[in-house]
Amino acid sequence: MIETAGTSVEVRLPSRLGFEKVAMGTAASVAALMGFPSERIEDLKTAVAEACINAIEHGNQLNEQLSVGVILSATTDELEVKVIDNGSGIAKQPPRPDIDRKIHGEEDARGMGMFLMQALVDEAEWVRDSKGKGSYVRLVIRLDKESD
Amino acid sequence: MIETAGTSVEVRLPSRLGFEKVAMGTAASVAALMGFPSERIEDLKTAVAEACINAIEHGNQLNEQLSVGVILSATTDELEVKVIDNGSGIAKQPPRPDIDRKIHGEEDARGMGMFLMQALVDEAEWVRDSKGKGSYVRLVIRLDKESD
Amino acid sequence: MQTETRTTIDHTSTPGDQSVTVLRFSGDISSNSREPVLGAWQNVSSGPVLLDFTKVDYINSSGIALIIQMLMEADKTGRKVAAFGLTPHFQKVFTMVGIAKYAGLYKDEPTALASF
Amino acid sequence: MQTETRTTIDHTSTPGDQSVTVLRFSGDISSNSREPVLGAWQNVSSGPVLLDFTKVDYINSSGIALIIQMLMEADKTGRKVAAFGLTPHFQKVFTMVGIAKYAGLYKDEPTALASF
Ligand SMILES: Nc1ncnc2c1ncn2[C@@H]1O[C@H](COP(=O)(O)OP(=O)(O)O)[C@@H](O)[C@H]1O
Ligand SMILES: Nc1ncnc2c1ncn2[C@@H]1O[C@H](COP(=O)(O)OP(=O)(O)O)[C@@H](O)[C@H]1O
Repeated sequence: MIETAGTSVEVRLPSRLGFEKVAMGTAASVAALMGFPSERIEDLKTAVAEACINAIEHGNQLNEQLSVGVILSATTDELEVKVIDNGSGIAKQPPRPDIDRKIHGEEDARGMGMFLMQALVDEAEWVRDSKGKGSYVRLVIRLDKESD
Repeated sequence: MIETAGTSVEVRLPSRLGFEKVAMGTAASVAALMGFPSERIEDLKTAVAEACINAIEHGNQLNEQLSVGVILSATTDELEVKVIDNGSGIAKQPPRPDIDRKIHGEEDARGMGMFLMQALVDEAEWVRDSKGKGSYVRLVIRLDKESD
Repeated sequence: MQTETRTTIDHTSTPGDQSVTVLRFSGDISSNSREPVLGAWQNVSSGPVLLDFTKVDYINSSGIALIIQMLMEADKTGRKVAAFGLTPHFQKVFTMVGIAKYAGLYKDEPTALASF
Repeated sequence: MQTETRTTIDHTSTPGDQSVTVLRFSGDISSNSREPVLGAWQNVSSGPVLLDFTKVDYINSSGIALIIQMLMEADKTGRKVAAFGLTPHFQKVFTMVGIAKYAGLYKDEPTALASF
């Protein structure tokens, strides 16, 4: 195993839909280096993709002058991924998606990204911009934990 | 196809052997977005890995205070990858590896990284540090070109 | 890697000889897939519908929302829908968001066809 | 993804019944692989040697240099070496650096064994 504890990798992506896949590829490589099993890497990839899509779409509002930052920090037992945008963040958590309401047209078919992030990783926390440093979501997966 | 022309992705890696794989993962994802065929993506991955290993080992001399920068820039028909370190770069190209001399112990078994980069991508250029901005190798693969 | 979505429409039948329309997706299922997903639904004949995800590399939450919109249409007209070819990861994701409640998720085409 | 190199030593024979040592590598072949590559060579009995790369995910130029050092040992003692299980990409890379001149590269184990 390659020693990864204490290291951090940074990625900067353009605010264009599709580039979330680049963050997925980078996150998957870091998680593989740390020895995460493939199911956990799939969970992380989907969570990172959803975080980047929200940063591109809602945070940076598809403004290509702005970029999305992804910082991957490894400790001995966990990988933290911060996905940073230039928006003002989210005021409150959306309600948990309800498939029956969606199917019956009582709620928007969309609105599952944040739910999936929370469901797929061990920690998901949204932090609103303070002092113009950007808003971010912080995702954590732990090496000892099994896939949900 | 996702429109990638004019975009650039940046990665910053710690100067630790093994992290070249993270650059491979990122480069593979960008090349896939651009529509490169899988054989060309394999060529690029190996070239990027060798460039990062040299930046980590020779350029930054495994000093973990320093990081390796990777800038991936897409145009409509090519992907340019610059791998940047804090060293002073290479003074001259090493000779082309000669397998017979290697097998007979007449030259070092190592010394194939730069040769492989040149052989695998469409352009490979080494630029020495000027004004403390870092030395870099610039690799280019073109969308219209077949694998060598 | 193919990023655009392609949908091909096939026809097959259940073991009990009921005719079934199969929508075979390939590429990504994302916000760009509105036409290949919802447009394809317009061309589906009557009877049960099978969704083939075998050749899909990437599905995100916007793509899942399109699948849900397709299931809304199916629900309105009382059509049965089943899916196969999802990776274990995406079977889990589809189950998490509740899709499994409106479309059976099966490991392969024969198993899915036998469910109708 | 397994990053450390593992080597297991197997014994088999050619179609003509000559005994062959097989070194089966798995994981990465990189600068960390000195012991699993050159150490394994010390434990090889006489006769031809087969290198199995089927389970190798990643090979870099430092790892290739270790393979070359192994081939130096083989050359000194007049041992025949063949390899199989390389992806088309790494077959190309091994050919570019000249390894194919000192070790036949084959698509699978039977073809490689038949070459001795
Ligand atoms: N990075 C962000 N910046 C600003 N608002 C956000 C961000 N991420 C999410 N949101 C808000 O939260 C809502 C719910 O997000 P999500 O659950 O991912 O579903 P969707 O993106 O499909 O609406 C979004 O519609 C948006 O209003
Ligand atoms: N980024 C770099 N900074 C400084 N020197 C370098 C760099 N890349 C390569 N070199 C020099 O060029 C030589 C040849 O590199 P290479 O062909 O990759 O083989 P190897 O790394 O196995 O020696 C190295 O030994 C080193 O002296």
